[in-house]
Amino acid sequence: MIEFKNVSKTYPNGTVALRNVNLSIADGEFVFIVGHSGAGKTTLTKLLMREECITSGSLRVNNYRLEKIRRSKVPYLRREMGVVFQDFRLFDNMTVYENVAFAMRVIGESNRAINKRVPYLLNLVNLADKCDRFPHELSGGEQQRVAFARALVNNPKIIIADEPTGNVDPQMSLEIIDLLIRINKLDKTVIVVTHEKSLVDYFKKRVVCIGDGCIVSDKIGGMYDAH
Amino acid sequence: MIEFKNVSKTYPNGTVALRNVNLSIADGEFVFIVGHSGAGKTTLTKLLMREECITSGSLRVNNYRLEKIRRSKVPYLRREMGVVFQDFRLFDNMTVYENVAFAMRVIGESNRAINKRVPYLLNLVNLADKCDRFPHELSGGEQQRVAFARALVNNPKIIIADEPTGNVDPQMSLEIIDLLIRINKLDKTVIVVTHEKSLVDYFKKRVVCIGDGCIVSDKIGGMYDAH
Amino acid sequence: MRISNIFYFIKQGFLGIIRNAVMSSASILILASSMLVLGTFWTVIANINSYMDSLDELNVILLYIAPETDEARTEQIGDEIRAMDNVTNVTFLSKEEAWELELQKYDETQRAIFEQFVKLNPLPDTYKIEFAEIEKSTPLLFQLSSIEGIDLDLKEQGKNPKSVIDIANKVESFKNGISMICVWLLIILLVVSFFVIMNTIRLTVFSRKQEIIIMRYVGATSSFIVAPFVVEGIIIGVLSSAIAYGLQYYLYTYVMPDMLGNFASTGLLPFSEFSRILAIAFLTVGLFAGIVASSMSMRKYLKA
Amino acid sequence: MRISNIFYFIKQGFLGIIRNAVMSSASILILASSMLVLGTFWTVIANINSYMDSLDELNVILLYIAPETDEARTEQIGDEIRAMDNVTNVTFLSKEEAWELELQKYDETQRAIFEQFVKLNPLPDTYKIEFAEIEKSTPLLFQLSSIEGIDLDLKEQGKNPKSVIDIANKVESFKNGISMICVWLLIILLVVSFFVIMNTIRLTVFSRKQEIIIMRYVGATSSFIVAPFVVEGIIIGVLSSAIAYGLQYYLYTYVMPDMLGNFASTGLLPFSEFSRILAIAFLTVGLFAGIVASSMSMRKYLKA
Ligand SMILES: Nc1ncnc2c1ncn2[C@@H]1O[C@H](COP(=O)(O)OP(=O)(O)OP(=O)(O)O)[C@@H](O)[C@H]1O
Ligand SMILES: Nc1ncnc2c1ncn2[C@@H]1O[C@H](COP(=O)(O)OP(=O)(O)OP(=O)(O)O)[C@@H](O)[C@H]1O
Ligand SMILES: [Mg+2]
Ligand SMILES: [Mg+2]
Repeated sequence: MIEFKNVSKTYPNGTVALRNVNLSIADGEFVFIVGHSGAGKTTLTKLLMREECITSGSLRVNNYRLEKIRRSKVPYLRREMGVVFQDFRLFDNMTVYENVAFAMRVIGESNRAINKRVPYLLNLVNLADKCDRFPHELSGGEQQRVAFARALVNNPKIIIADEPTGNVDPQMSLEIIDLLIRINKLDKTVIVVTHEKSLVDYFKKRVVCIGDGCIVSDKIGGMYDAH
Repeated sequence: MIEFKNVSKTYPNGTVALRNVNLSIADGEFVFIVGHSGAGKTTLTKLLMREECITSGSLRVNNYRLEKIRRSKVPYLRREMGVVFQDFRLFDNMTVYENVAFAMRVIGESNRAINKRVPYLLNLVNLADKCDRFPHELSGGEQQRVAFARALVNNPKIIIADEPTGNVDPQMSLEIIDLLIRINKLDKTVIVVTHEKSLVDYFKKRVVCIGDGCIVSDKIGGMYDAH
Repeated sequence: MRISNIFYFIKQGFLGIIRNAVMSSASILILASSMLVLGTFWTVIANINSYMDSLDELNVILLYIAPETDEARTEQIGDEIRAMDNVTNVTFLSKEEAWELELQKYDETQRAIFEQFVKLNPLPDTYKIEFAEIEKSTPLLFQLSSIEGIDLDLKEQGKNPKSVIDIANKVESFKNGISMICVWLLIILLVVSFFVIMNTIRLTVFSRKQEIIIMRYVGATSSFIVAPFVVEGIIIGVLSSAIAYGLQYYLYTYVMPDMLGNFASTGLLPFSEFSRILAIAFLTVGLFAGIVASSMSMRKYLKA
Repeated sequence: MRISNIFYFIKQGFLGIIRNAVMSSASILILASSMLVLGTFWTVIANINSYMDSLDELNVILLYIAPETDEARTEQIGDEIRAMDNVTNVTFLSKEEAWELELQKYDETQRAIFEQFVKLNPLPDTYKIEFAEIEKSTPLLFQLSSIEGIDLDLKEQGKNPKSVIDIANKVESFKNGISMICVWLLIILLVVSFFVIMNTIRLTVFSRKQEIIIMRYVGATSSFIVAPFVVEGIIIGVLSSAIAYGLQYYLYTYVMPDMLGNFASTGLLPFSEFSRILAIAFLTVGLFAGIVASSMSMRKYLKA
């Protein structure tokens, strides 16, 4: 359950990235977020994981009210969601395997559970043979897939993917979104920020379009440039 | 004039990223390079700018023979080309304006020339109003466009763009490729690495497809998955 | 906190050191250097102090009894002296004992030459007076001069204790000055070292702030983030102390004696005198720096 | 190299400092601390040395002429002494002059008391003998004892120069030891400081290696990349020296006298004695560290 009520976000330098956003996403929904470059899509995801604080309005994620969450609670909020960052944010000094394992380690999983689940996910994103590499030894698409595996590893209730297909080939893109749709069927909320018109058009899911910080359209089974 | 002759590249960890690549690109050509994730596309561009050395074979770029270029000559080789990196590689501690200006500064341009040309390019990529921002204050697509402006600023003979549209919306993608085509008409060589099927299909240029380190197809007016 | 986590933290700490080799080794070397300077200082001060103690025989005046003084009066003089302020010990030396004591100051050959010139025992009965505070020696000297029955022919007697005291006074004030300087230099060094160490570790943490911030983004609690850094801090601290200790031992045992040349021939204190205190001090500095400094300098990145 | 480039480098150097505020200020502070320690050391050593020089009056023996010796013989004795090895200066003091000299050692009140006990001038004619090397004082002493016509009643005379020399010997060896220790500590400190500084600057450069590598990728030549760092190095060097100098002045003028208490009352050297040498030394260290260290530690990133 995600609920934006009149949310605005102004960055310290004065940029208004979001203004008066009202948006509610039910548990188990699948939502594409589209919009031109600089529209505020990434900002929206940053607010959800409280990387940035909202400037006004109120924002609820599951049972957390983000306008007044205590700092010590933030890690637990973040554990409810798996995020694929637009800039990947991998640990440069950990191998692929460790990058993924770390997310499990953080929530206190046992070594046994980690050793079982991490290889499974690396397999899923086709990186099993590269598990001992460091991020700088990977291609762009491979790094993105590591980020993807890390986001999924803890089986979070909400999955947020910021351009998860920006650096992979069309075939892989389809597979990744397909995977997300399968995950969505397990009653997880999935939010995908993307520019790939073809994907959005193809899957006919709910599409929220942001333009200059405002929601300009919100349609189920929408098309990329339906507005 | 770019000429790969039997070029192979093996990374120190043993990964063979390219094997026996033969490819020649004439001055003024426009080439799309496509291929699955991890195929070796970025490696190819890294060899061109000698970020990595070739393991065997011979590689010529204009008048430089890259298998035996002296280290002190490398900067001059790099000035012959403008590169948009897949991971942007902006200076974190310089503003947008300075990031672009720096590339001119490096080749010894005067302040006057810099003050004239940089705003022109920032305008071209629609970032004139954000010229005083630092990279971390930009959206992903905006950062990519800064990298794009920096690659073009010195009016290089060869332009290499690794996923220049990976983080921008379809409209902006079209515009960027359009711009590259216009630049190509001024007799510049343009090499674009991309995953965007629709773009490749639309522009009907030469398409080189790499698969697992080998060139698997090379067709003029090709389509993304023509092989 | 689970057992598996603890093992993980330890492993992570070691990995952190290895993977950030440049930063870690710089920190270790800077830490060890600082300790080494402190340690060298410490040993030098200890040696100076011990040497100074050997100068203590300056606090002695020899008082000669006039030949015509009888035994009763001589004893009475002893009591008078004992009653004086600042006097700690008074010993009576017969003519013979005094001469013996005097001769003992010379080595064999010197003594032979000396005795050749001085055929007869030229010394009278003597009181050897030890006193506590050199600062108050001048009043004592005049009090002594006023005693009746001592060799009143003060021309040399007066000269003798006076000049000794003169020098003793100088040495004493010099000794105090040196100790004071040493202690203060040690304090300054300590402060500066801590400062350098804190800054070094701050740099180390700073160079990894990206890592710390990403940890927060994947839902790590603060304590989870800090733990491996603390382990790293402990490792760095222990390694630096070990290096510093080893170098200190080498320096003190093999290098210092050569450096000091002449002075050292009077004998440096054995290293074992310092081994325990240095080990404890180095470990304390190392662990404090490693743990406290690293967790303190992380704090600001934990806010993200 | 164009003029516009030079301005650009200078501007870039300043911007670099401001934008990497954490690293720059850490470097500056560490540099300044190291200099401060060196400076403090330097001033302390200089003071100790100057103080030691005031102990030099130990190199003096007073030789009393026997009352029965006539003037001709007295003069002859003077010549004999002058001819001796190690003797640098011989002054004849008449009974009266010797007494005057003796009395001068006491202050007004002491003198009054002293004169009360010693009614007559008790001193004979005297030779004041200054000599160079305290190490060779014992042979000299015995040579002197063998002269005919001196107050052969050696009982006190012998005692007197001997004991002075005894102490003087000690003080001299102590003085040499201290100087030696100081010089070596200074050298160790210098080495350690350079080491710390190099490492700090290496860390600074390391934290910006990404920036350096990207510069290479956009076609910058090595000298173009190094120039702004050199400017930064110069700025860091100059700032640290200025800070160190200011602190040193404050420390020396206001803090040290309090710290040293008693010892300082004998008078510290004025700060102006050091001002020039310290300024030069600090600037040298600062510039060397800033320029050489930063360009050296960059070298390896210039290979990309
Ligand atoms: N840290 C920041 N400080 C200031 N302004 C920022 C910051 N981050 C983003 N912005 C600005 O806020 C606006 C929205 O940014 P956001 O990253 O949300 O865009 P986006 O929709 O994700 O774009 P893209 O598709 O290019 O990634 C942009 O104009 C951007 O310049
Ligand atoms: N520095 C490196 N060290 C070792 N292996 C590397 C390194 N860089 C790339 N590789 C490997 O070389 C292969 C080719 O990588 P490259 O980056 O050229 O792929 P790419 O075609 O650009 O893929 P993408 O579309 O995902 O960016 C990949 O398997 C990658 O894992
Ligand atoms: Mg974005
Ligand atoms: Mg690539």
